[in-house]
Amino acid sequence: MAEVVATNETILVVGGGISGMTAALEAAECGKNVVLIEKNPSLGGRVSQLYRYFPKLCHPTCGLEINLKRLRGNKRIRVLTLAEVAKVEGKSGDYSVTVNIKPRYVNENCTACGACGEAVSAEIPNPFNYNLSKIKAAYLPNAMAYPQRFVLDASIIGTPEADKAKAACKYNAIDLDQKEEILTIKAGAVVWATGWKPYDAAKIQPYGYDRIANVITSVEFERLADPHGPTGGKLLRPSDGKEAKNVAFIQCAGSRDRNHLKHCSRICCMASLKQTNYVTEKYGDEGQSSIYYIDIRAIDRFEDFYQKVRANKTVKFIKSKVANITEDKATGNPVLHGVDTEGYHRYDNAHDLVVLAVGMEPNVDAGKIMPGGVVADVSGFIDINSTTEAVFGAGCASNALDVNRAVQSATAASLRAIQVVNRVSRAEV
Amino acid sequence: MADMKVGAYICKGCGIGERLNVAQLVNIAQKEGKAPIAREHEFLCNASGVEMIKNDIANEGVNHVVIAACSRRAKAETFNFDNVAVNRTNLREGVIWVTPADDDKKEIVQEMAADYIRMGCAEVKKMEAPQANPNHGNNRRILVVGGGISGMTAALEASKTGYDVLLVEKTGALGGWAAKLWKRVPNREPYADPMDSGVDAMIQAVSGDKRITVHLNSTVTKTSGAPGQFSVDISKESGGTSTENVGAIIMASGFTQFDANKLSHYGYGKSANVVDQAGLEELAKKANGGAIKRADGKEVKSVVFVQCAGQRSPKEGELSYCSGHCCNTSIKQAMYFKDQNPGIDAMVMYTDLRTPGNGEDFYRSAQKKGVIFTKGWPKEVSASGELKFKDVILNEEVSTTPDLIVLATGQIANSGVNIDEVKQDEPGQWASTPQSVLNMVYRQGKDLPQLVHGFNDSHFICFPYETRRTGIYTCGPVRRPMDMAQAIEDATGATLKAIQAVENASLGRAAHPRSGDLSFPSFRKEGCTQCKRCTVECPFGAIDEDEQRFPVFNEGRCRRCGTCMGACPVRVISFENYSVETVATQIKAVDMPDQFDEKPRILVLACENDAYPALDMAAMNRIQYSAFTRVIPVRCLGSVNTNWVVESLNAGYDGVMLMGCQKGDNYQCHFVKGSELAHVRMSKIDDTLKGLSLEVERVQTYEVAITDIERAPKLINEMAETINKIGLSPLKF
Amino acid sequence: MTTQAVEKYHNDFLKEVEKNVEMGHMVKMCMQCGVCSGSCPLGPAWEHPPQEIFMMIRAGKRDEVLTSDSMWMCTSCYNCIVRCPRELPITHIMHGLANYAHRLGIAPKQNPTRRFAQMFWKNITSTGRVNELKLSVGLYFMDGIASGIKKGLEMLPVGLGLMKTKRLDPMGMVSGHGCKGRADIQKMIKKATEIEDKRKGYAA
Amino acid sequence: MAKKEYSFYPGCSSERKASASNYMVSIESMCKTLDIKLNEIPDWNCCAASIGYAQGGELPRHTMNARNIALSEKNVGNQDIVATCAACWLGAKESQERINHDKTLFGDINNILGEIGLKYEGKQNIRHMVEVLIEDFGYDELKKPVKKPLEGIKIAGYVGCQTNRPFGVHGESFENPKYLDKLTETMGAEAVEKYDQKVTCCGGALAFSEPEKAYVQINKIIESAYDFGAEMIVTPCPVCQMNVEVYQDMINKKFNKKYKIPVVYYSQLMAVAYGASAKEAGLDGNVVRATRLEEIAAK
Repeated sequence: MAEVVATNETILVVGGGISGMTAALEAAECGKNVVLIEKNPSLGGRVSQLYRYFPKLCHPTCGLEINLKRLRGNKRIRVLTLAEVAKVEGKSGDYSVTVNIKPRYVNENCTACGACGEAVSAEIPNPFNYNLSKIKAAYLPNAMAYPQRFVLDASIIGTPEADKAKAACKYNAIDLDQKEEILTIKAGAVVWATGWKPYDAAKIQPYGYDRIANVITSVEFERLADPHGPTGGKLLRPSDGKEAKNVAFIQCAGSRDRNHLKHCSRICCMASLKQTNYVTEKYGDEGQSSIYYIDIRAIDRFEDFYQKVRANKTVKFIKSKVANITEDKATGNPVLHGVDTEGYHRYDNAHDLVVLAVGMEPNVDAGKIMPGGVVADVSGFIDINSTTEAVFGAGCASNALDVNRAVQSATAASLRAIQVVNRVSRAEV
Repeated sequence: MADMKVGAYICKGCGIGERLNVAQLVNIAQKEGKAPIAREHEFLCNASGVEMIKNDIANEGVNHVVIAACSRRAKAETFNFDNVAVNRTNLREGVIWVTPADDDKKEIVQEMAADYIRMGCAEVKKMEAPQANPNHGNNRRILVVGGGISGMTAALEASKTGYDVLLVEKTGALGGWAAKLWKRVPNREPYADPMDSGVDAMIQAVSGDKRITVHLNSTVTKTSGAPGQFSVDISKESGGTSTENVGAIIMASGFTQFDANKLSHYGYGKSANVVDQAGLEELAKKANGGAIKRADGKEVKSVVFVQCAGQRSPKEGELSYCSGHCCNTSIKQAMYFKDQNPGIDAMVMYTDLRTPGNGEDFYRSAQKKGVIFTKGWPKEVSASGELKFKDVILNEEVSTTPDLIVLATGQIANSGVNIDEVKQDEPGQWASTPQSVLNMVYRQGKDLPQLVHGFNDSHFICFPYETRRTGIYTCGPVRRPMDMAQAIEDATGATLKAIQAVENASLGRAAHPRSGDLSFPSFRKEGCTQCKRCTVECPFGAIDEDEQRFPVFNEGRCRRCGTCMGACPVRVISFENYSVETVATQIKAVDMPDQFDEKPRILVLACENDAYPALDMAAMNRIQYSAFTRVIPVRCLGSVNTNWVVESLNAGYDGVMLMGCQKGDNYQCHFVKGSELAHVRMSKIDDTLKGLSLEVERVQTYEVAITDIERAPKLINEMAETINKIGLSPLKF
Repeated sequence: MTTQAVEKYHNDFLKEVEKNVEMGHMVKMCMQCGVCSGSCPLGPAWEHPPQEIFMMIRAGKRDEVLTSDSMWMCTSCYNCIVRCPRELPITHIMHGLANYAHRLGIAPKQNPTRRFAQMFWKNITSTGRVNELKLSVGLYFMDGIASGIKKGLEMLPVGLGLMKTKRLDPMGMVSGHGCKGRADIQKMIKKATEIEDKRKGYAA
Repeated sequence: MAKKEYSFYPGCSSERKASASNYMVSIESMCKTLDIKLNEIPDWNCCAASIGYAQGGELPRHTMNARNIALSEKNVGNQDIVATCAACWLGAKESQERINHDKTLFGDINNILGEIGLKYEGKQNIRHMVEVLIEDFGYDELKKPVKKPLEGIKIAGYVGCQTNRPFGVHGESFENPKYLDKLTETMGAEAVEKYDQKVTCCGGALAFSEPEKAYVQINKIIESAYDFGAEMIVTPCPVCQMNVEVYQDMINKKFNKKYKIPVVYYSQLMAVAYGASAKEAGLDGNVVRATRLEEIAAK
């Protein structure tokens, strides 16, 4: 399946989220050949799981559609999904990258007609919804999925369920014999855009994410707010499916904390400010949001957005790092305990739902990419100023960034990669 | 070009064959669509199907292809044929997935499919495979305006990529604001101490770079042309102007420090004890690592930094935004004192301390060095230098009298003239303006449009570099307030975009968002009435006017949205593969039932970027809408010519729906103004409707987001319901 | 020890704390999040919770801090320490402030914890080990005989319960436990106190 | 030779006729079963606990602990120091950590100890008994000697503060440590897993000086145990044990309650499960008698 033509003038982009897609597209639109690899079955990354962006409150899929259109129309980009880098060897201008490709069990014949999904009855937790719902084990990852091709979950391979899927496909698109493949790809430069992961909220023990049903994370809240998410866009809390009208947002959940992530994740203040809008969007004046914060970091023009939220009377701001959360036994309401530090006021505030604005952890193990050559800062982000290899960190693999800045970073990384392959091609002329 | 030969290929896969009478569709393609070759295929997107089409192109002379299968958003790479006009007729997402499979609906569903075949064949005949704009430039040199950190970064990065650079700097030296700094905020581990700004090394690198030509004491006094072929006048302060050609422009004109004299309540200008951050840099430079002294010579033993001075302020004349860098800058400056003498008292008074990312390390480092941070709201500074403030934590009105108070004031963009406020000179009477950065000879104004607060930022979250002037990119604090690290990253990205612009220009193709589009607008001058709508409405300022007020198209600047085409009352503007004709012919191709058939027809003109994908995804979720609907995707709602609406009403359509992106401040239109303009144009359609004795409800314009997967079909069904209520159009015959 | 007037929002008092208070050098690291204040089990009993005390130190509120009985409310539960995002050893700083205030003689005289702690120290340093009976009796009688008897009577059931289960030695006033090397212990404490007093400027 | 040997720091409350003397009794029984030999530090002294701070400065307090550590080094320097009392463990461990990371302090300490002929190195691990049980034995090993599973007893695991914070038991959460529940279950009893006051402070030494404030805490701790159906509370700390047990009558008066819930040590559970008599398990030392345990012990 995977025949990949690549030379030392090719740019390899690792990660198919918004940063990786941007880096790949920008390079390709400068006339460079690109291989874009993504570990999930489809492109789009974490932003595609967001309901809206701050500060415009527009939808991430809108930009994704444009990027996919650019991608579909550009013959210079080769996309490999379910692919992960195992090893990078060589030197600037001449890398050889080993890539493992997991079987999809569905080949290019797939038309995304959906017949296999109908035939299969087994369900798996839906990762697109952070496992808050289930999806058939033969599935299209989401409506915007690219490639628009189904996936068979490995858990049904070798079971009658897989046979049912195969029998349902008229186009000979299901190939149950696919095996993991190992490819070696040549590249002159690499853009590393593997993005971020939400900090494991269970580690923030005082907040009881692992014990209190109605304590959820900000990324999960995005899925709740999304009309195409697990609750059909209703803000239903996990314990009893009741509408959550009084929502608390806890900032720095894992960030700016020597016990967890010591960096500031930059986006969380804005994300929570945005999410208060979801509460207002659903309930108007009946909704109630409370933001518990240390500093509201609405940098530069984002200040406009902050001031707008400040003007919303249903949103309260409490300068306080919440000490801990307990659960009211009778109602299941999380109760927040702490001190409002502006003048010292103690509180024990009950809310319907608590959203932890979880921090951004780089989804990178820089030390393993090219030990010594690719350098991470102490938070684990790729430090472009100290990295000596032509492996360029981009987006949230290189810093805690909002989408806009991640795209800027990816564009810059793309240019750095182009410089390397241009040097190679000039040398070869 | 050879004679036109249409090949229509109808797929039977994914249930199309079961749901529709494909033989009849083939027949329609042949008879009504006049497709000499019309074939059906069990599974068109597989190798044999594609081979069949390729074979017809190669051996049968087919050069206009109708693929009647799935949506244009599916299998795009599979049905990608060079040098032929291709129509994607959407029978899957457009017909069988949005209609019921019931037997009693079979007839109307088949009619829907048949109409789409007719429309597809009609459209493809009006299309030509686009050939690149022949009037393109090949200049690959990059002009960088501004010699600060951003501009120097851009110049060096472009050079490193192999491109020549012209760097124009207004002052007599490179370095900009950064050259005035004693030290900079660190950009690497351990993010603990101020570090050398690196400006000198950068200036040397620029000066020694053979690809970079530097013009000091110079400004740009005229910019004209288009990507790949800009012409710029560079004028020296001492007089003398040279004209240079460049392919793309990077505007890195930086910022001006907010005038602290406006902050007299903080004692600036009144008390020698008060400086702004720039003033402190001066003092620090003068101290050169020794004790920092005030202007009056007193050694500073205690210092207070007042954050957000004249910023984040609702007050008239002050800045409402946050300048982003100032918290880190004050931390750095506090370290100037602490590093020199740990005994000095240094306090930063803030509302929200904003040190994102690794800035948190820098903050901690300052605390470790003994810098004190107080959440406080400053009230005023007396002439004696007493700072009154509210300690927000202790909830007290208090005061302190340090030796020095540093005001952290904000950045104001050097964005040139505000073209929304200043009218452009008339053609033939154009003259340069000293306030302007680029002095563009563009119909729509001398500088880039400003977004907000005077910054030339992009509005797009996903596409920060998309300025509204193709081939001209901003970076650094002229785009939005920022620090040095961000400016360097930003300038590097902008350099890529400039390089991309010249590469695209040299191939005569479009830039984002219709990247790679080879089509370009052309107009019939004979028909033009010089109404100027196209020149005014083009969101990208691509169209100038000659002295007779005829439009002058600069294809290289064009983004191919078709807003001009939608604007043109006399329909003289068109693209090879997208024109008033390509859509009008589809509208006409629909087989209009007569008045007594009780089969209404609803025309939906849907933006291909958002509304059309929303309808597609509705189909993927099997959400149904009226089978009386006929959807035509458009490049942007801005390209919708009201003539299409009038034509369709005359043709007997019972309802017309326009679906575009969100407009207004938070517009989501990829072409900035397209949706807005369409709404304005359509607001005037009511008179037309009344003139035709039609109910105004028959024509509606909507803002539809790509996520409106449930709502878009619902809107269609509501229109069907409305028509049901008000009855079919009387204009059928 | 100098007790100069403190200029508000200058760092004199902070510097004094850094020099003389256990872990005082960490006070400046506080970022006013308040997690310590919210985590304290006796929180409501604090007139000034820890994070506020840190701000008061920076603001130069020397007397208000040192005469406060807030620090004396610390139960040494360490909740604040483990939750502090800046790793301030808050428990120790509170102990340190209390100790400092006590040593300066400006700690609240009547604060029962201060008196108990003082007694405790005397108790353990005299023999090297705790004499629980002496300690409790001392505690009840610290406000004089009358109130001591009253408290003693109140607590009598508790004491009896412990005695009945052989967990309190009724003879403890006279017998009691102790280290053999109590002289060594006293010597070493004396020396340690000397060194510390000298270093912190308490020495006469 | 015993299976495992440790240098042992029993602490003041463990002494005969002191408040945790019954804890010590049960520890002895438990260790016998597990074949643990505890080598008591000769002439150990008080750890200065966390209330010594008012009069005792930093250095004197660290000196107290340093003496114990130095004595241990001299006696059995190759063995880990084990404490059964939470405060003793914490005090010693904290001093060790501070001294080892502060060169001045290290120098001071040796200077002082030198005067009484001791030397401090600080190389031994200082561990709480529960760490020994969990890490050196493990739940499976601890289950093996169980002769009389404590079937049917619902026990709330009250961990308290000082075994839990700031050091805690490796792998356990500060907010929701589970080791007591696991030990309880290992002994065949039923752990009240939802018990939500397991790390609430009992007031510590302030139960003496600020009893009213401590009672509020203790009330919470007991109330939740009742709410979740516990018949007994188990704890690893002498201060917790005493505060939660002996003031129940006072609290009943103050809050109008009818508490009478036994508060036992984990070692008492273990001793009984391992077949010890009530006396061997120190059950006669409980003010609120743990009758269910006594019944099992009597079987």
